[in-house]
Amino acid sequence: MISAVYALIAIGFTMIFGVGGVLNLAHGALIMVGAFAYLALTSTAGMLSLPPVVGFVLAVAITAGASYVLYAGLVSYIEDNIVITFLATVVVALLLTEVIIIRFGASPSQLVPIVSGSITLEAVGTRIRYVELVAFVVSWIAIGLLWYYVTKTDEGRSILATSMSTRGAELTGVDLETVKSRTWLIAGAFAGIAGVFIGTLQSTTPEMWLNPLALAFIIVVIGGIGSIKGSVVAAYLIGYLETASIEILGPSFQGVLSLIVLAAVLLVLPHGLYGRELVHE
Amino acid sequence: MAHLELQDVHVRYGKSHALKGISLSVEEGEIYGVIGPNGAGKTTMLNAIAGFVDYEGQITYDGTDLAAVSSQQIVRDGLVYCTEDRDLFPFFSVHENLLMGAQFRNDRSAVEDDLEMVYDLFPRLDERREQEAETMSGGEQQMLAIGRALMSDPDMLMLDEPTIGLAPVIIQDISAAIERLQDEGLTILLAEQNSTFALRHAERLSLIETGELELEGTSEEFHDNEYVREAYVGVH
Amino acid sequence: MSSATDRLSTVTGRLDQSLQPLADGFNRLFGDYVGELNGLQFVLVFGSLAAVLTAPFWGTFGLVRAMTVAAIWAIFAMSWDIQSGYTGYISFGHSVLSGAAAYTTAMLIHNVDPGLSMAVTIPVSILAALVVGLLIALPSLRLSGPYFSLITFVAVLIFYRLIPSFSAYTGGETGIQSVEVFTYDPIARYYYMIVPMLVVAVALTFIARSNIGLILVSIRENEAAVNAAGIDATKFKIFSFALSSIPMGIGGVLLVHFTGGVDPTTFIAVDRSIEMIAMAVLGGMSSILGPLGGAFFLIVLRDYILTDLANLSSPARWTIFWALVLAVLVFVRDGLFRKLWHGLERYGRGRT
Amino acid sequence: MTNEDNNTAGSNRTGKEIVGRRTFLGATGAAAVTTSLAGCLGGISGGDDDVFRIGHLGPTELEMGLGAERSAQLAVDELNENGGVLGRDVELLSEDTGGSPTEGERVTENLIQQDNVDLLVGTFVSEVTQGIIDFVAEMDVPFLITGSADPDTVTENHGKEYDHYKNVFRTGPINSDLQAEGMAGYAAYLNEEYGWENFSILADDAAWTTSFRDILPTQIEATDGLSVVHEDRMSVETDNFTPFLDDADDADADVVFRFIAHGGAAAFTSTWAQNEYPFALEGVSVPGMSPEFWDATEGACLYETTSQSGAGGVAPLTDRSMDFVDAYEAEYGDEGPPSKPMYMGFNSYDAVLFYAEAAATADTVDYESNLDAIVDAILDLEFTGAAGEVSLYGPDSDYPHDVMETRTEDGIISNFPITQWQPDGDDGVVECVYPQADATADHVEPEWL
Repeated sequence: MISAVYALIAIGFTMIFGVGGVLNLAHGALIMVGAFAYLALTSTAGMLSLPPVVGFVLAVAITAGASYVLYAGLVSYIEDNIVITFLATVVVALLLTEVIIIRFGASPSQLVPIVSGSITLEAVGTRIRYVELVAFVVSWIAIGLLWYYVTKTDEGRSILATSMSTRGAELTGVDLETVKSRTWLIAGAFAGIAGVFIGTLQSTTPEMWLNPLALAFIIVVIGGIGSIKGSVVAAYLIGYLETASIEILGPSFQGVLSLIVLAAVLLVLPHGLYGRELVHE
Repeated sequence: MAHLELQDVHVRYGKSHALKGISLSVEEGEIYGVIGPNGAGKTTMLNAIAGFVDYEGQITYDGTDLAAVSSQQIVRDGLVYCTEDRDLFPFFSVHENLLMGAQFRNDRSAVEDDLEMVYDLFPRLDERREQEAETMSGGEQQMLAIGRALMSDPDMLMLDEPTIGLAPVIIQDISAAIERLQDEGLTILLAEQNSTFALRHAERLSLIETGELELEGTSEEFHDNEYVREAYVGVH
Repeated sequence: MSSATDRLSTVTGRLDQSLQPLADGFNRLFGDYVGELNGLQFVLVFGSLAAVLTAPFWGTFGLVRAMTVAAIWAIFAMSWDIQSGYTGYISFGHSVLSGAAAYTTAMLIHNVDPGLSMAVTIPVSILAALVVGLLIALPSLRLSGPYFSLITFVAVLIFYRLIPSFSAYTGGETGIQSVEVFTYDPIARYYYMIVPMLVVAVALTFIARSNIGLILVSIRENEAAVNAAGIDATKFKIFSFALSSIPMGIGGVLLVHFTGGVDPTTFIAVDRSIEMIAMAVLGGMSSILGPLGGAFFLIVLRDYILTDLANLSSPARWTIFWALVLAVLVFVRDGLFRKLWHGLERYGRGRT
Repeated sequence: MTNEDNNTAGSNRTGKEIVGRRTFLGATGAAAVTTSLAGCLGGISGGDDDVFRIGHLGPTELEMGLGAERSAQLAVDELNENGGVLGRDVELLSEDTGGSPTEGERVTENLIQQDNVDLLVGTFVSEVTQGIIDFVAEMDVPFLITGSADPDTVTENHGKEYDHYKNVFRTGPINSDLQAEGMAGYAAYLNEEYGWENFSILADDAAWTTSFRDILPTQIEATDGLSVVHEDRMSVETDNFTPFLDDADDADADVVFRFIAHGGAAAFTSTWAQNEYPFALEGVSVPGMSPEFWDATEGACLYETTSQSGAGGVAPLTDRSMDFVDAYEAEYGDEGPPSKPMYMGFNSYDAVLFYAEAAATADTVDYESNLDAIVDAILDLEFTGAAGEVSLYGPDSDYPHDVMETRTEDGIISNFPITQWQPDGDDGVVECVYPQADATADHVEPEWL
C-alpha cells in the first residue's frame, strides 16, 4: 500500500533528474517540509489546528512552493555543474534538518490522521488503517493525473520531451525555464503529499528525510532514471523486497536486500529496468 | 530587406576561434546553401543563429537583432532549425514528436492541417505514426526531424547536413520534399558537405573553410568555379 | 586590474619581493617536485606549517583538541581529493574506507585477541581499507558520472545497515569501545595525529604534481582523450581509488585510536562522507593542500570557535556550518584556499 | 612516534604501568594548563580553588537531556543556598553530548582538561557512556551515571579492573538486568489483575535492550501460567510496525512489552492505537516518557505504559519527590518542554545531592589525592533522593558501584515505577500505576479490550 507513496517520491526525484539532469538530494527534505507544514497547521496543540483536509492541501501547496524556491533560488544558478548541485542539495537537506530541530525540537511527533480508524482484512490477516487507504488512493490519483498530464497535454508532454532531449525541446520552442519550474512544482507537490502520509503512517522527525530519500534513490535507479513507469514498478518491487527481507532474513536486515538488489541492478543494468540512455547533450 | 542577415559574426570556444567574421544574407523564399568540409564552422554558424552559442557581431532576422531573443522565441518567431544530430525525442512516437513541434501553437485546426501536410509530404511517417522515433532508420528519423520542424509553422528552415549517412533512395525523397517546400515559399538555409546536393537545390551559396567565408555566389558561379569543382563537387 | 588592487599590490608586491629570496631557495630545492612559490605563498605555506607544529605552545586546550581532530579529517579530505577531486569521479563512499580500517582494528581487538599489538593491527587495518576500496572501485568504476556517485552512496548505506545486522561481531549500534587510545596526554596526542598528516600531505602533493596527477586530471577533463592517447583510463581510476584507500586507512586507524572505539555513526554514516567532501570542496578540490586547509577551517570553526568561544547549541552550530558550506559551494566554487592562493599570486607578482 | 610513547600507548593496564602513566600525565597535564593560560582563556585550576565544579553531560537538545540539565541546576541552587559543598560555591557546567560518542568525548575532555570539573554527572545514551568511560577512569574524576542503564558498564569494567574504574558509579536508574526482573514482577501483577497470560516482547535491536531480550522471557515464564508467545527485535531504522504487531496478534498475545528508545515510538503507538490491536501496550518507551507525548501522538498514547524512574513526577515516591517536581515546575514551567523533569532529571538531581552528602562525610572533594576516601564515603552512603532510596553495591558484588534495587517484603523490586497515560476529559494525564505502594491510580486496560 505504502509503495504508492514511495512511487510518488521516486517520480518527483526522477522527473527532476530527467528534466534538468539534477540529482536533487534535498528531495527528502521536501518530504519533511510537507510533514512539518502539516504538523504546524493541524496539530491540536498548535495555534491553528486546521481541519486535516485543509491542512493537507495547504501543506502540499507549501511544499510545492518550497520546491520551487529551492529551484529558483538555488539550483538554477548552479545546475550547470552536476557535482556542485549534488553537494549543494545534500547540504540544503542537512541545513533544513537543523532548522527543523531549532524550530520543532528533535523529538518525534505524530500527525493527526486525515481519517481515523481501521479495518481488519481477515483474508490477509492484517489491519489496514483508513488513512493507509486514503494514502493509497490519493497517491494513485496523483500518479494518474500526472500520467494524463504528461501524455495528453502539450504542456505536460514538453516535460517528458525535455527529459528525453533538452536540445530537441529547445528546437521545438519549449521554454526550458518554465518546464523546469513546473517540474519542480510537481515534484514538490508530490513530496508534500508523500510527506503528510509518511509522517502520519510513520513518524515526523527531523531525520525523516533520509530513509525516504534512500528509498527514492533505490527505486529510481532500479526503475531507470527518468522513467515514470519504472518508478512505479520499482516502488512496488522495493515494497515487496522490504517485506520479504523482514520475513526471510529477519527485521535486523530490513533494507539490506533492496540495497543488494540495487547494487546488482546497477552493475548489470546500469540504466535500470526501464532505463533508457538519456540523450542529454 | 534580407530575411536573415549575418554581419561579421565571430564565435570563440575558449582559445579556438571557430568562426572568423562571417557576413551573409538570405533572401525571403530562396534556398541558400553553405558548403565546406567537416569542421569548417558551418554547424557553429547555424548554432549561433539559433541562439545556442555566444557570438560577436550581429545577426538579424526579419530586421530583429537576435542577440536579445531566446532560442525558444526564435523558434516561435518562425526560424526553425533541424540539427545534424536531429535531436528527436527517442521514446516518443512519430505522432508525438510531430505534436511536440507544434506544442506552442494554439490554433488546433491549423495544427491538424499541418499534421496532414507532413504525413502527405512523407508517407513513410504516415505508415509509422505510432512507432518510437528511436527505433526508426536514419532516413526516417531525418524525415521526422524535418516534419517536426515544419510543425512549428516556420517561415525559414535551417537544415544541417540533412543527407549525411543516408542511402541515395532516401536522399531522393528528401530532395523531393525540399523542392515542394520551396514551391510553397519556405526560405531554407542548407548546410551541406554534400556539395552536389547543395548545388542542386540552392540558388545562392557560400563556401566556408576554417571558419572563414571563402567564396559567395550563385549556383552557376559555383558550378563554374574550378576550385569548388575540384575540391568539392568531383568527390560525389 | 582595478586601481585599489593596484595600490594594494604595490605594498604586497614589495613585501613579496623581500620574501622572494626565501621562496627562491625553496624553489631551487623542491620547485620541480611541488611547484614554485612566490614570497607570499611561501609565507602562507611555511607560516601555517610553523603554526600547526607549535600549536600546543600557544593554543588553548579546546583549540589544540580541535586541531587534533582536524588533522585526522585533513587526511580524509586529502585522500578523497586525490581520487574524487582529481578524477572527477565523485565518491560518496569514502567513509566506508576509513570505517573499514577502524572496524578492522576494533574487531581484531574485540573478537580475536585483546592483546594484539598495534604493530599487527595497524598494517592489517590499512590493508583492509585497501581491500574494501578495491571491492568498491572495481565494479563501480565501470559506471560513469552520477551513477558512480550513486553506487558509492549505496555502498555506504549497505555497510551502515549491515553493521547492526552482525552485531555479535561489530557491536551493533553501540560499536566497540575497547580500543586502546594512543595516549590521553593532549599534547603528545596532537603530534601523533599531525605527523602522519604531514607525511600524507607531502606524499599526496608529490603524487598529484607528478605525471600520475596529470593523468588523473586529464581523466576528469576528457576521459576519451586519455584513452585515445593509449593510456588505460580505467586502470588509473582504479589506481587512484586504491591510492586514496591507503591514507583513508591510515586516517581510520588514527581516528579509532583517538576515540578509543568504533561505532557506525562516527565512522560509517553517510554524513561523514559528506563532511569530508564539504571540507575538500570548501578548501578547493584537486589541490591536496586546499582540502587540508578546508578540514582545519571547518573543524576549528565547528569544534572550537562555535562551541568554546561562541557557545552555541548544537543545531545552531550545524546550521552555521552547513550554511557556510552552501555559500562556498555557490559563490566560491573553486574553494576558499584556492582563491586565497591565486590571490597571493596576483598580489605578489602584480607589478612585475 | 618515539619508542617510549609507543610503549606507553600500547601497554595494557597493569597496575605498575598505570602509575607510570599517571606521573607522565601529571607532568604534561600541568603543561596543558600552562598553555591554556597562555592561550588567554583564563586560568581555572581545579580541585583546590573555591569553586566546586560539576560537569553535566546529556543530550540537551532532547527533552530528556534538557530536563536533566535543569534538574541538576536545581540541585546546585539548593546546595548553594545551604552553603555549598564543603564551604565551596557550586557551579554547574552543562554540555550537550548529542547522541554520538564523538561529541560526548569532546565535551568530556573539555570539562576535565580545560574546566577542571570536580564531578561528572549524566550521560544518557549507552554509546556515549561507553565512549567516555575509559578516559574518565583514567582521569579519576568521580563520575555518577544518571541516564544509561546498560549493566555492561559496570560488569565489563569494574568487574574486571576494579581499581581502574573505581571513580565511576551509577546512582540511577537500576540497571536493565534488574529492570528486567522488575518487569517480570509487573507481568505477574498484570496477570493477577486481568488474567493476562500471553506476553510478547518487542525490543529495539540495540544494546540497552539486551537484558530484556535475554533475561526477561525466562523471568516471566518463572511465574506459573505465564508464557512468552512472541519475541522479536526491531531494527532502529524500523518505521513500519504493522508486521510486528500483526505477529504479536497472531500469537494471541495479551500484552506486548515493547522496549523502544528511538523516534519510531510515536509511530509504534499510533499504529497500535488506531488499529485497536487486542493487547495492552506496556514496557519501556523512552519517547513515551515525555510529558508532551500526548500532544506529540495526538492522544494515541492513551492506555500505553512505560517504566520510568521518578514515575513521571506524579507520585510521592519519597518525601523529596514532590518538592523537587514543584521546584522544577516553578522554575522552568514557562520555559518550554519538558514540563516535568523526566527520569534522567530525577537521577541527575539525586546524583548531585548524593555526591554532596558523600563529600561531606569524606570531608574532601580532592579526588586526586583522596579518591579512596571519597569512594568509601559513597559506598557507605544511604541516601534518600527524589526518585527513591539510593545506595550502591560494593566492589565484590555482581554490579559493583551500581545503584541497588529496593524490594518489597515479597521480594518484588519496588524502585521500578510504571506510569500510564490515562484519560482526563479530552486530554491525557500520566498516572503512576505500579508498584501499588506508589500508585496514584489503578492500571486501566484499553477500552477496546
